[in-house]
Amino acid sequence: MSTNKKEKSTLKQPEKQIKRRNFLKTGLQAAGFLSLASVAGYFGLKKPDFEHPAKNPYELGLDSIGKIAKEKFCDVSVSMLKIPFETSKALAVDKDDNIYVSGDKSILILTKEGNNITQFDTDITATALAISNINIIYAAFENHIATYTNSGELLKEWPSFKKESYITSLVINGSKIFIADAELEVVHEYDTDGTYHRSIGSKDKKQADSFILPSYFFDVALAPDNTLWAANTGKHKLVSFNSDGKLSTYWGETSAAVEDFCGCCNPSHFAIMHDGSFITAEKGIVRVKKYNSAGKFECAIAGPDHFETSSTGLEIAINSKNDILVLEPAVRKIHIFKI
Amino acid sequence: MIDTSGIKKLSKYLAILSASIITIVSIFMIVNYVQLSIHNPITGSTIDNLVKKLDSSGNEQELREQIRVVDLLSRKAYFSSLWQLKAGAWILVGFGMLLIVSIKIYTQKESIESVLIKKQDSFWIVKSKERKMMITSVGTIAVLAIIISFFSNKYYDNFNTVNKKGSTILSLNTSENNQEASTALQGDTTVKKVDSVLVADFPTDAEIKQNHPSFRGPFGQGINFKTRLPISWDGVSGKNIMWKKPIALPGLNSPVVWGNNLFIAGANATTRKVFCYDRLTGKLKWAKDIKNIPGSPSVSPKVSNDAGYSASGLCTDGKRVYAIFTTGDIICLDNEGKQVWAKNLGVPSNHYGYSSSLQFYKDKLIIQYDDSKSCKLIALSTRTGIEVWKTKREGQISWSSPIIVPKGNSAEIIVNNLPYVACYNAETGKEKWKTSCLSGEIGPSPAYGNGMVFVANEYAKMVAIKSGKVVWENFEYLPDVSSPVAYKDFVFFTTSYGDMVCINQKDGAVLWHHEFDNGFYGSPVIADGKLYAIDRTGTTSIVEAGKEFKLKGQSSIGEKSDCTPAFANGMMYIRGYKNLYCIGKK
Amino acid sequence: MAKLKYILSSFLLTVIYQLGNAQRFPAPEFESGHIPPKTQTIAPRGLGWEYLDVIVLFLALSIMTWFVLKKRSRKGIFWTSIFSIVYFGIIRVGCVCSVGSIGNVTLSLFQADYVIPVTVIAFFVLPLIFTLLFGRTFCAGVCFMGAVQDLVNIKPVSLPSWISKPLSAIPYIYLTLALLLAASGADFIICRYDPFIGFFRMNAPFGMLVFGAAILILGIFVGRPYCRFLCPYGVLLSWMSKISFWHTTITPTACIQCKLCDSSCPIDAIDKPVNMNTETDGKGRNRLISLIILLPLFIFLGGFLSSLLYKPLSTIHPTVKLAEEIKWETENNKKTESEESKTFHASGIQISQLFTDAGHVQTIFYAGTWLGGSLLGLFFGISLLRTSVVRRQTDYEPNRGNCVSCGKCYKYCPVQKQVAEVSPKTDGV
Amino acid sequence: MSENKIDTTKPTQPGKPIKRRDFLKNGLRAAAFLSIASITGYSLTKSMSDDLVWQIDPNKCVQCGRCATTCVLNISAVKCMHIYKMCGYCDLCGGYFKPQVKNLDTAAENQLCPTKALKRSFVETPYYQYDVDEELCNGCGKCVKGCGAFGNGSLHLQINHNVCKNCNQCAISKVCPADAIIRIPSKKGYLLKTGFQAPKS
Repeated sequence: MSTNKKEKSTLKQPEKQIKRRNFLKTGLQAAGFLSLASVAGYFGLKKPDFEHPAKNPYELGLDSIGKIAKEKFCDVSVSMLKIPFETSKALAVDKDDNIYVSGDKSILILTKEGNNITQFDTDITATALAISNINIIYAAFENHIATYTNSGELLKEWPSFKKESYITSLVINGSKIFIADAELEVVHEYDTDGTYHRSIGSKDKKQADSFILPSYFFDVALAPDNTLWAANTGKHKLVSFNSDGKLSTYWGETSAAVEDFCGCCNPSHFAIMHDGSFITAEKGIVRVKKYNSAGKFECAIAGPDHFETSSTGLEIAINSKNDILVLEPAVRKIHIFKI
Repeated sequence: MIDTSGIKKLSKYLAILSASIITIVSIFMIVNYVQLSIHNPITGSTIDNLVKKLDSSGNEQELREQIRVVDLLSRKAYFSSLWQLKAGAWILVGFGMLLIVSIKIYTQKESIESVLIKKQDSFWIVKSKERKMMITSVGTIAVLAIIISFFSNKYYDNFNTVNKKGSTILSLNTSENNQEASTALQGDTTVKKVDSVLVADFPTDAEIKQNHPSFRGPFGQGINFKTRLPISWDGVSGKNIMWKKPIALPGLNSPVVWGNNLFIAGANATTRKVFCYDRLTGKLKWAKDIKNIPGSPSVSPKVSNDAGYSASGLCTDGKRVYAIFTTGDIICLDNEGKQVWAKNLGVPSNHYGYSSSLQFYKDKLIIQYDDSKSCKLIALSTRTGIEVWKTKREGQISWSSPIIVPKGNSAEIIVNNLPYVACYNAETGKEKWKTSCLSGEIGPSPAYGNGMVFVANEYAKMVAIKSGKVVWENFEYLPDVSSPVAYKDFVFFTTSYGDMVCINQKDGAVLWHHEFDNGFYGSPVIADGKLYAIDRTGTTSIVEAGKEFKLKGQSSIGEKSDCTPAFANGMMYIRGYKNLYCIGKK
Repeated sequence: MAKLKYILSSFLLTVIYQLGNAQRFPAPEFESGHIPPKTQTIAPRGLGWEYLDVIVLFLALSIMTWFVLKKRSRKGIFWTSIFSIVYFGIIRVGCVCSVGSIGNVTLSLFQADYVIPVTVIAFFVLPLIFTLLFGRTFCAGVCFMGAVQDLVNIKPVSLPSWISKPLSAIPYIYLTLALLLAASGADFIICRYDPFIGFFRMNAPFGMLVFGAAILILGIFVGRPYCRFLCPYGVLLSWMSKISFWHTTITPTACIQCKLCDSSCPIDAIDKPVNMNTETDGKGRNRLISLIILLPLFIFLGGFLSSLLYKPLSTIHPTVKLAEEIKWETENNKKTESEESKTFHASGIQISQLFTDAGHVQTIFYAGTWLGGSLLGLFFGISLLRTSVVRRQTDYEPNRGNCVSCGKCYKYCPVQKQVAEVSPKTDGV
Repeated sequence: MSENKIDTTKPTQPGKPIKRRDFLKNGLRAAAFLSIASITGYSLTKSMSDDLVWQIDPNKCVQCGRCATTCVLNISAVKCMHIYKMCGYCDLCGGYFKPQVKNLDTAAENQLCPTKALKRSFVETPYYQYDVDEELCNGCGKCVKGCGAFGNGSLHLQINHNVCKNCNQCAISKVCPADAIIRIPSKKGYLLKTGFQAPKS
């Protein structure tokens, strides 16, 4: 399409104009190239800096919360027993230190070394276990209680409580048995043969001796002096009752600090050692801690790093040698801490 | 005339006014913005520090007061500055419009004639200028591109799968790096977490379920977790056949799939090979000749046609693939087909030919090594091939394969032989329980579901076992070659006589039974909620895995097959006697 | 990629999940009979608007076309553009616009799991079709970005072509980049770097506001800087316009060579009369031939050079970015405290998995840069060719590719005036 | 692409070239029409009549705080939403109080929310109700994190359709470390967390 004939004359401009235009032109060129160069420089010479990533201005420093300072740990030796259950609920030990675990609709009895003695099936998984001095197994199944021999045959089915009752813990005191009912938010006091005495914990939530239990975590235990202790998890307190069921003492503070209890329904479980000091287990921030008999924090036994983050319901039992048995259902293990 | 000039004056002043306002406002806004970005009162650390002080120093009331004041002020500052920005924006818009309008009026020309026609360079001069300019600018861009690439390629890694150079190195060192890294990253979390949560040298259960790592799919249980699977195809007409490739060497092992790799093995009396295909294209990525392994016999022991020289299924953990042959050769190759390790486990004396498939658990390769002399269960380290544990088992030879039952952080291995069904701890190899209930020549592998183990064999019985105790027995129909599969509340199996049977897990009652024309050797598998069973003629019957017999479809690859299909999402892989088929939806 | 996406999930929430959806705190039963309120949610935006937009777009296009081709009335064009600023800009806050819809359409072509709303397709297609029929009447003012620039263009200065020509290569580069990034699912850069949207939202990242303001200020003197030197959609439209069935003309009937419209066009889109036979012997032809021969070289070089950049480009894609970071971690055996790395490690995905995903992305970029680059090379070659080609032209005519049919030249044409006086009903085409 | 080469002026030379040119032009027009049609057709096969809106997948969200910082709006369109039926109405609320809080009152030093958008009101012992003031909420996600860590996770971030400009390319979606910001059909409305059943009664 192009052709090659002589070119027609073009108009000539005065010198000045040309100069100016050339000047302008070069200037513009320079500018353009500079801008390009700077862009290129930015992309080409920009080194990805992973050392100092952008911080989140709204960071909520959670990582620090779970952490427990090294010096706050007591020196314990840890061992472990594996248990076969997908889901295990209750843990107990008898006077010969045999271990009773309920899970997967059965009750398993192990020697303290963890060897299988017997295992027998139940209609539903027992929600609480207690072993009498004559080795009778008291097992709670949500809203009723049954007793078995340690070889597994059923002795007696108690008449069930209120249908919606949910028993989370049992403790035997000689001829009496205390039954923690998380649904009714009271502790029933029965004779071991099944006759009802009284219910501890008033219905009126204004009262100091009322239990506030947002969820099914409600543990009871017996101190060496046979006073009944219960976990008022909604108030983050441990409360004790005298022999006629009146509130006597309590302790426990609310905060995320290691000395106190926080989150929902803590301490979810606890047990009392032979010297009267308390072992508490918490969920949310999963940790097991030791308090002296006056409720003063002594030391942490195991922190969140020791357990699955998701672990709830760390059942605790103390055997005759003051070993602390902690059932961690999530990993099918019983941790044994020796202090 | 005067009138217009008056308007013009006005507009001029307006223009100046609005222009100045705009500049002022925008300056304010910029300052405001800069302040906000330098110190955002909301994210500022002042309050946090005060609160820390408060926590440390008991309960000082005035400190509390101070905090409250600071908090109030900061929030005020934050919101008011945001409000200012908004207001400023509106002001700018308003005056911007005013400015435009007024200037428009001011610069309005009386008449068009006043346009001056500026002199111009002639056409060609202009063009040549353009040309020069274009070339220079494009040239600079090119140069800059080169500079950038020169610098940047130092910083950026190459994950590209096309650029051969980078890829192999990468895939090798990642496997190493991961572990160091993940352990290094650990900090004070416990070892338990290192291998479960953070990446170690083996895949998570979730990943295993996303692939088809071994005979009968994840954990060898015969249940696949894939969806959108084909229901109808035809090997002859090529309907829904994505690709079809001839297989160089015969073998009855079923394909295994991980990511885009598909592995099969083939062998005859003298040569043994492992093949890796690109499962999408069907391209043969590599074929590895398995030879000069110390202790390997020159000629493979005699085998029957029903077993062949390569009946044992391979398994892969995504990084490496493992294969075992009738010679007792076991080899581990990486995804590029390079040998990682290999050994001979001692030539098995087996009158049909060794045919148990491989399984793996975490970093252990599980081998059921039964022959006429002894039965062993062996675990080798997947990375090194070094023996981790070895358990001698009572009983006699079998041809079945182990299955893995994951139990949280641990797992159980369930194995058949004559006459026992036994359960072993995958970590230690310790026997958990053992039940004697089988007889005959054990072909079928166990099945597992709802906490129960289901085993059966011809001339024996079907047994359901829960933690070592027999729950029920059934003698009505019995599988002989193919393995049962437990799914939902049912157990399905097929026989070499063409029976397909569904049994109730609860009580062992036969829920339904259907007789097909041809017998089954390949094991039926559950995929996408349906039962896929290939008969000896290569016809796959797809049956709904439910309490009624519902035939969803029957399709043939048009060639004999005694294998079990492998699955990937939307795809299905069948090994015929001669060809490998990829079936999908075209 | 998909795998990555669905596995990634917050650590804390996985915690709750591990609890098997068991609630830590059960819902309380209130003795006081307090009824927990329902979670307040505002009804999702109605579909009505989206379809109304399409209808309005269609009408605006038709009216604009009518004004441009039939009525030849600048006033009409002006007011239509004002309308579209008000409707699409201020009322509908500019999303989605035809320019941005390129991203959605591309993504729908390349990413299997992306479903694209019909309305967006309409927004993409309607202007193209109109332009193919009647020229860039869309740009005239239906596109609110164009309209805004038209509005602010108070003191037009004509740019010498040796500036505007090279600059007008930018849209091609921009388009290629946008397509590449959209196709790989990395980003819709067209939408993200839309300079004007911030004004209509009364809200934008600081940088974007500055950019927008700069363009507007520049726009006071230089006609439609965004349309000419950035707009990627304009590239497609100019292709359509070049071969459009009808196109507006400066003069309603015959040009009388009065030269009055010579510098009337704010975007220098008027081709001046050229009589051929003006280049000195041989030169032109030889150059032409050599350029034609060089064309393949340009194509190759374009592809090669841009393929050099595929790695830095690919880091725009989040997966590759993450992979980079994790690679750095594995090499230095330490954890970057970034949210990305935290989330990744919490998700428990195999590092190798991430790397393969990143690999796939980079593969796309590698191919994409080659393809796009070679196209750019081709365009460059062609535009060089066109500087060595002359076409005889006797009249002043709009350059079909560049003319946005804004109708500013009409009033400069005496013929138009006459016709208008003679018969108000003028025939434009 | 090769349109570029095409001569677009009114043909003035006589005879053949005109025809050729017109022929070529028509060919190109046809090509253009075809390509538009095919692209449209293909994308139509993957189209839907509904429109897309941006939402946060609450199960992916990691509360990185970028919703507050990257939204194109000055106060982010991402707001904290309270799923009341999931709430435990706790006194010690992980979303309301600073983690180390000592005394549980509404004093500024105890509150977590930087803009104090989370309101606490007493219901009955031991229950308190928590409400979000969306005017003040800037979607920083602090309370969400707290609630997820210590409570039921009944608070979660979500994009408020009323505030969101529904940008074609959500700025946050590109910086979200968890790919939690996704497009969903507008008739689906909101991706709210679904409350799970309480174990009690």
